[in-house]
Amino acid sequence: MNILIAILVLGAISALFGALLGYASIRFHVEGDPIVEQLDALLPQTQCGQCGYPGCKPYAEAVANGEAINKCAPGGEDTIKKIADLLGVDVQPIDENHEQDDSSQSNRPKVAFIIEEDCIGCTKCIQACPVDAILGAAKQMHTILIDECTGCDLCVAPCPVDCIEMRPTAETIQNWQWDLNKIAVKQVD
Amino acid sequence: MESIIERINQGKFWHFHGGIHPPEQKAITSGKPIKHLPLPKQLILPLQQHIGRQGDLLVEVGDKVLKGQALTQSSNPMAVPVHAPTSGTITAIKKSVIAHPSGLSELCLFIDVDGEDTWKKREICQDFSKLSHQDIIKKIADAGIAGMGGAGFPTHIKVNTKPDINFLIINAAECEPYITADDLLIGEQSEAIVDGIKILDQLLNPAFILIGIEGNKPRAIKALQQATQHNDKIKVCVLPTKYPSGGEKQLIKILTGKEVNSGTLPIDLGIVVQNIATCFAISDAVINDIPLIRRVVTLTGRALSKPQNLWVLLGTQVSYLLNQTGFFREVSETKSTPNSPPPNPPVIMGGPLMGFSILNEQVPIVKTSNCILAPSKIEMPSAFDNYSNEVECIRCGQCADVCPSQLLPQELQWSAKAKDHQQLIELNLFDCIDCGACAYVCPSQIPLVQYYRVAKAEIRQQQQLDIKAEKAKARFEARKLRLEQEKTARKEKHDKAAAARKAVMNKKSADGGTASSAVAAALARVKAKKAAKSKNTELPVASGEGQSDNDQTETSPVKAAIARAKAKRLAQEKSAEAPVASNENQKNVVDDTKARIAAAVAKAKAKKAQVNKSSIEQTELSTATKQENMNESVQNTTTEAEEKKARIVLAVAKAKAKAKLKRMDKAQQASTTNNEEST
Amino acid sequence: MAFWIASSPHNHNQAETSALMRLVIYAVIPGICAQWYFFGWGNIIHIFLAITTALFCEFIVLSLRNKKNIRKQLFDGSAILTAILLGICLPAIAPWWISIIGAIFAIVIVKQLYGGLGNNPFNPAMAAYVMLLISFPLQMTSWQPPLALMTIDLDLANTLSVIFTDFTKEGYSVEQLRTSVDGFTMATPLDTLKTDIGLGLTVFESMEKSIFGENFALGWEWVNFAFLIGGVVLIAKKAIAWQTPLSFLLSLFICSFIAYSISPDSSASTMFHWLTGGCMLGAFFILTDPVSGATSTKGRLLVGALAGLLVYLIRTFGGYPDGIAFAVLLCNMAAPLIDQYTRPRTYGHQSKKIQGKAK
Amino acid sequence: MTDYALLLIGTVLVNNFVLVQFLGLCPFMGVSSRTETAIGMSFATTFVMTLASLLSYLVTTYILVPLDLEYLTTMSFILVIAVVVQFTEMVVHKTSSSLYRLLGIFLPLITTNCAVLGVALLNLRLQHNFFESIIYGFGAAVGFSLVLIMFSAMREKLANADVPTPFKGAAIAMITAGLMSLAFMGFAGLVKI
Repeated sequence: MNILIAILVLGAISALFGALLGYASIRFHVEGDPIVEQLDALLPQTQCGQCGYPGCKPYAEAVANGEAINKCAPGGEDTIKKIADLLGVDVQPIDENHEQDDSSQSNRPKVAFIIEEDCIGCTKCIQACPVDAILGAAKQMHTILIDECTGCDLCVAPCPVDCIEMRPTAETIQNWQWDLNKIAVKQVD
Repeated sequence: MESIIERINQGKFWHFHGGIHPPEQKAITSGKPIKHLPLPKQLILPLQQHIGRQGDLLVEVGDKVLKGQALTQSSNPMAVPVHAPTSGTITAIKKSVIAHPSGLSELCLFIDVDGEDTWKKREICQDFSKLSHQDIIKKIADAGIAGMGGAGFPTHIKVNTKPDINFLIINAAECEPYITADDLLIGEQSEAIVDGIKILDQLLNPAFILIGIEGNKPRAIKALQQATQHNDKIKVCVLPTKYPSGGEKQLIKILTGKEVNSGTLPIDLGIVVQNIATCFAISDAVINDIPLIRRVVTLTGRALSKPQNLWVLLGTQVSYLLNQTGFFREVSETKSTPNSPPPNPPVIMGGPLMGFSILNEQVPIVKTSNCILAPSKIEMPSAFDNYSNEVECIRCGQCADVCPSQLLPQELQWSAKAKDHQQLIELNLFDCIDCGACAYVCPSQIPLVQYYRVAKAEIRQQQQLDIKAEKAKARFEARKLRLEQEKTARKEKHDKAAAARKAVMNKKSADGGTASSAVAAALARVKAKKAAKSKNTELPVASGEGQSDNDQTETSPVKAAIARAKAKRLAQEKSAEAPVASNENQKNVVDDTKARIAAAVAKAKAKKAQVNKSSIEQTELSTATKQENMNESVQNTTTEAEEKKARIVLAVAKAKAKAKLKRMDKAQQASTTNNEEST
Repeated sequence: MAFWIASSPHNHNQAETSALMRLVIYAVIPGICAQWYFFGWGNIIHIFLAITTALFCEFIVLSLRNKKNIRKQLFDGSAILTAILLGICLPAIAPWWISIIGAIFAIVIVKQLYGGLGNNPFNPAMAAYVMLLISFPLQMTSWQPPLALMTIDLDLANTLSVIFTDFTKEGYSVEQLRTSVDGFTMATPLDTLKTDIGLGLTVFESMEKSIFGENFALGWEWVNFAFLIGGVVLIAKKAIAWQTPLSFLLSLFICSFIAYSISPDSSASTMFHWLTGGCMLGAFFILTDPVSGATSTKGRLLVGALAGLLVYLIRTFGGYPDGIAFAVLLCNMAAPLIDQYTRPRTYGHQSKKIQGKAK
Repeated sequence: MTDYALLLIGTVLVNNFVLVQFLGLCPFMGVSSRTETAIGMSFATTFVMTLASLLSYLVTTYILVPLDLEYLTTMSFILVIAVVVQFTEMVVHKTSSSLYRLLGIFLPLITTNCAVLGVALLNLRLQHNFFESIIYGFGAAVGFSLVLIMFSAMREKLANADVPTPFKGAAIAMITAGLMSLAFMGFAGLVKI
C-alpha cells in the first residue's frame, strides 16, 4: 500500500513538473542556431579548404556539429583559441595534417605571385581561386589582385608550368610592427 | 564661451590629469640665435614626409631643378607636394633610409646641390587680405605645408573647414625637454608668425585665437605679446610648465576645459589647433611664395660641442648637421663586455620623450623633424643601455598617476604582454598618445610605450585582416552564386537539347523518316548550336568563367608549345641521325621540311597568340585594379533577375567593407592627428 | 656610422623598484625599534630568521626556474620586506620554526608559485600569518606582556633560549613567561578586552587592568605610533598611495565611533582601535602593498574602507582578537573585482558608465 | 527579523558554501575563468538554489511528511532540482544565447551541483521553516556567487601571470581557492548559529 502511495505521489509530482517543463519548452522555444554565424566570423575566410571542407562557412557548420576545432591552418592557434572560447571547450594544438610549414623566417602574410614570363594563360588557377582574385582569360597572361588574395595556396598546385609562387608581402612603414630588435640586429651586421 | 575667455583673461586655466616634469635642458640652446648653415653638398628628399599619400613625380633623374620648384604633385587631397630646397640636379630616385623609427627605406629624390641657390619665379603678395579663401588654401596646399609639430597632417585640409569655429588654438607650448626651435622662431620671427595667424584668422574666422605657450620661454612670450598687442582677438596664454601640455588634446583641455571625444577630431568641438611653426610656414608661403623647404631644427645634447638652433633645408642629412655642431662619439669605457658590441651612441630625432632614434646618419631632415638630440651617457644613461633593466611590474600605479589620458598603463601592459586585444581595446589603448610619461616614471623601468606600440600595430593589422576576411567572404559567396548559376544554366541548356532531340526522335518514329522530319532535326540542331553560341558570347573574357566551354581554344598555346617541342626534338633527332644514315637522306629531307614547316606554323601561332595576348592584356590590366569591372563581368554571365540579386549581394558586401574601412581610416586619422604634438 | 636604436622615451627619472622597497624597509625601522623597546628581542630574532629563510627559498625557487639575473631579483628588497613584515607580526616568544614555516609558505607558495614579484594576488606576509594562526593557534597566541609587566627578565640570551628551546636559561616555560606581575596569564589588549566583554564586564572595568597601561594599551600604542610615523614618511615620499591608509583609518574610526556612541559600555574607544594590534602596520605597510591591492584611486579608497569595516567586524564580533590579516586577505580577494569596476574615465570618454567586461 | 538577517550573513560569509563547507566546487572551478561567465552562472545558480529550496520545503512539508514518505526525500529533491534547472536552462537559452553558449555544459550541470542538493538537505536537517529555507537557499547562493565572481576576477589576472608551468591552470586555481578559504576563516565566530 505504502509503495503504491509512494509511486503515485512521485508520479503525480513528475507529471506536474513534466507539464510545467512542456509548457516552458513551448513558451521559451528558441529558433535556429546562431552559432554557425559566430564561428564563421572567427574563421579567417581564406576559403582555402585545408580543413577538408569547401570553404570557411561549411567548416563553421561542421564545427557547430561537432567537428574538431583545430583544422584551420591559416587561422592558426589564435583562431583555435577563439573558437574554443566561444564553444567553451579546451584549446587543442593545431592538427598536424593541417599545419602550415613555417619554414620561412618571415611571419608576414603571403600572397600569390605569378611569374609573368612563364604564364601560358591556361586559366586553371582562375578556376581554383576561391575568391576570384586572379584576373585573366584563356591564352592571356594572368595577374593576381594582391589586395584580394587570401594567400590560400590553392592556385599553386593546378598551375601546369609552376609559375605561381607564394611570396610574403613587403614590409612598409604602414604595416611595420615596431620590432626594434630586428633593426638592431640588422644594424650590427 | 565668454566664461572661458574670462577665465583666460584672469590667467586661470584648466588642468589635465597627470603629467610629468622632466629636467628641461632648454638652456643648452635657448640662449643662442638661430644659425644659417652653408649649403650642403647633397639633399635627400623623401617623397612622403607627412601623413597621407605621396604625390606623383614631376621630375626625372638628370633634371635641373630650381629652388622652390615642386617635385611632386597629386590630385589627391591628402597628398602634399615636396619642393626642391635649393637649386641643383636630380641624381637619383631610389629607396633610402627615411626618418622613421622603423629605419625602413622609402623612395627618395637625391639632389646634388649646385651651390647657386637660384630661385624659381616667385610672386610676392603684399596684401593677403585681398586673396580669396580658395586662393589662400591653394597657396598653402601648393607650398606643401603639413603640420610641423609631429604628425604632419596636411595643413590645407585642416584649415579648409566649415565656418563656425569657436577657437583657433596656436600651439606654442613646446613642452618636450631640450627642444627650443619654436621658442627661438617666435623670438626672431614673431611678426611673420602673427601674419600667419592673421591669414588663418581670415580663413577660419574663429571667435577667439588662443596662443598656448609654456611659461618657461619668457623671451618668446614677450615677443608674442608685443606683436599681438594691437589685436584683441589674439590672446597669449602663458601655461604652467608640464609635459605633455603641448599634446593637442591636452592643450585643448588646458585652454578651454573641453575634452575631445575619443575617435573624433577637435573640429567637432569647433576648435582648430595649429602649430606655431606651421603659422610661420603659412605666412612664408602666402606672402613670400616660399614653399616649405626649410625649418628650424634644434641640435642639442651634451654629445655636441656646439649645440644650437639651425635653419635647415629639408633633405639635409643628419651627418651634415652633426658635423656642423661638433658631434663627438663617446668612447665607451670598460663597459664593452665580450658578448655585446660597444654601445653606439643614440641619436634621437625629436625630443627625449617622443622622439625616435635614427638608424644612421644618412637620414634626412623632413617637414616634421624639430630636433636632433645627441645625448651623452651621463645625461641620459637609459638611452645607452643595450640591455633592458625591465623588472616585473609591482602595480605601484605611478604610471596611472601621470597618464595624461587617464588610462591604466599597468593594466595595459599586463594585457599587452598577454596579447589580449579585446581587453586592450576595452582599456582604451587607442586613446594613448604615446607621450611616454608612464615609462618615464616607471620604477620597474618597463618600456611601456613600446609594448603599447607593438600592441597597437598588431591590433591594426588584425583589423585589416578582419576587413580582408569580410571582403574575401563576400567574394567567395559571390563566386559560389555565380558557379551555381552557371551550373543551372548549363543544365537547362542540356535539358533543352535533350528535349529537342527527344522531340525529333518521337517525330521520326511517328512519321517514319519523312523529309520534313529531317528539316526539323536540322532546325533543332541549329537552334541548339545557336543557344550554345549565344551562351559562349555571353561569357566575357575578363575573368575566367566558362572556361570549360572554351577549353578547345584555350589549350592552343599549350598545343603550340607542344608542337614546338615536338618539332625541336624531331630536328634534333634528325641532326644526330644525319651523318650516319646517308642513304636515308631523301626521306630525311622530306621529314626535315615537314618538321620545319610544323615548327614555323607553331611559331607563327605562338607569336600571334602572344600579340593577341599582350594587346588584350593591356586593356585588361587597366581595368584590373577596379573591382567594379570584375563584378560587372561576373554579373554579365547571369540572367537579368539573378544579376540583380548578385549585384545587391555584392553591393551590400562592398558597402559593409567600405564602411568598416572608412571607420578605421577615420579613427586612425583621429588618433594620428591627436598624436600631433607641438613640443 | 650606425646609431644605437632604442624605444622612446629615451629619458627616465631613474627610479627603481628596489629603491622603493628599500625606502619601505627603512620606514618600518622606527616601529621595530619601538617593538624592541617594549617587548624585547623576540621580534628582531624572528625577523632575522624569516629574512634568512625567505632569501634562501627565493634563491632556490629562482634557480629551479632558471631565471636570469637571480642576484638582482633576490635583493630587490621584496622578499626581505615580506620577511620583515611577517617577523613583526609574530608573537615575540613564538618558537623558531614558526617564522621559518611562515617564511617558506610566504615565499614559495604565496609569492613564487604565482610567478614571483608582481604576480601574487595575496600579500605573502599576511597569508603566511593567517596560515600560521590557523595551523598553530597555541604558539601564535602566546603573546608575552610588555617587558615592564614581566616578572622574569627577558634579555637577549633568554629570548634566544625561549625561541629555540621553549625554556629560558633559568628553566621558565613560555606559560610562566606570560604570567604578569599581578598573576594573570597575559594576552594582547585586544584579546583581553574581548574576553572581558564576553564575561560581562564593561570596557571601563576591563581597561583598569595593567596591560592597558595609562592610555590605551601599554607598549602597543607606542609601537603603533612609530609605524604611523614611518607611514607618514612614506606618504610624504610618495612611496605609497595615501588613499588606502586614509580610508582604512577613517572607516575603522567611523565604525568604532558609531558603536561607541550607541553603547559606550561594550565598545572600545576609537583611539583604542587605532592604537592597538597591527592597525598602523596594516594601514601603512600591508594594505598599501601595490601588488595585491587595488590600483585606481577609487579602488584604493574602496579597499581601505572595506578593510576598515572588516577589521572592526572581526575584532568586535568575530572569533579572532585582531582581524588585520584576515581583512587584508579578504581585500586582496576583492581587489581585482574592485579594479574592474573602478576604472577611471579615460580622456575623451564622456559617460562614466562602468566599463565592466561587457563584450 | 534580526534572526533572518543573521542567518543570511551567516550563510553568506561564515558558513560560505564554497570556501567553508566545500560544496559546489565543480562549477566554482569550472566557470570561473571569466567574470562575464561567472556573473551569468551566479544569477542562474541563485535562481535555482532559491527556487529549489523553496520547492523542496513545500514538497517535504506538504507532501512527504503528511504521507509519511520521508524516505523519498532525496529522490524527490533531485526531481525538483532537475526540473528547476531544466526550466532555468530554457529561460537562459531564450534570453541570452551567448551566455547559454558560455555556460555550456555547466548550466545543466547545476543539477548535479552538490550545493543545490546540499541546501535542500541542510534545510531539512536544520529544521528551517518556510522563510528560513528561502533565506538559507538564497544566502547560500549569494555566498556562492560572491566567491565565484571574486575568484573569476582573480583568475582573469592569473591567466597572464608568470606561473611555473607545472602549476598553470587548475593547480594554481586550487591554491588560490585554498588561500581564499584561509581568508574566509576570519569570519569564523562572527555569527553564532
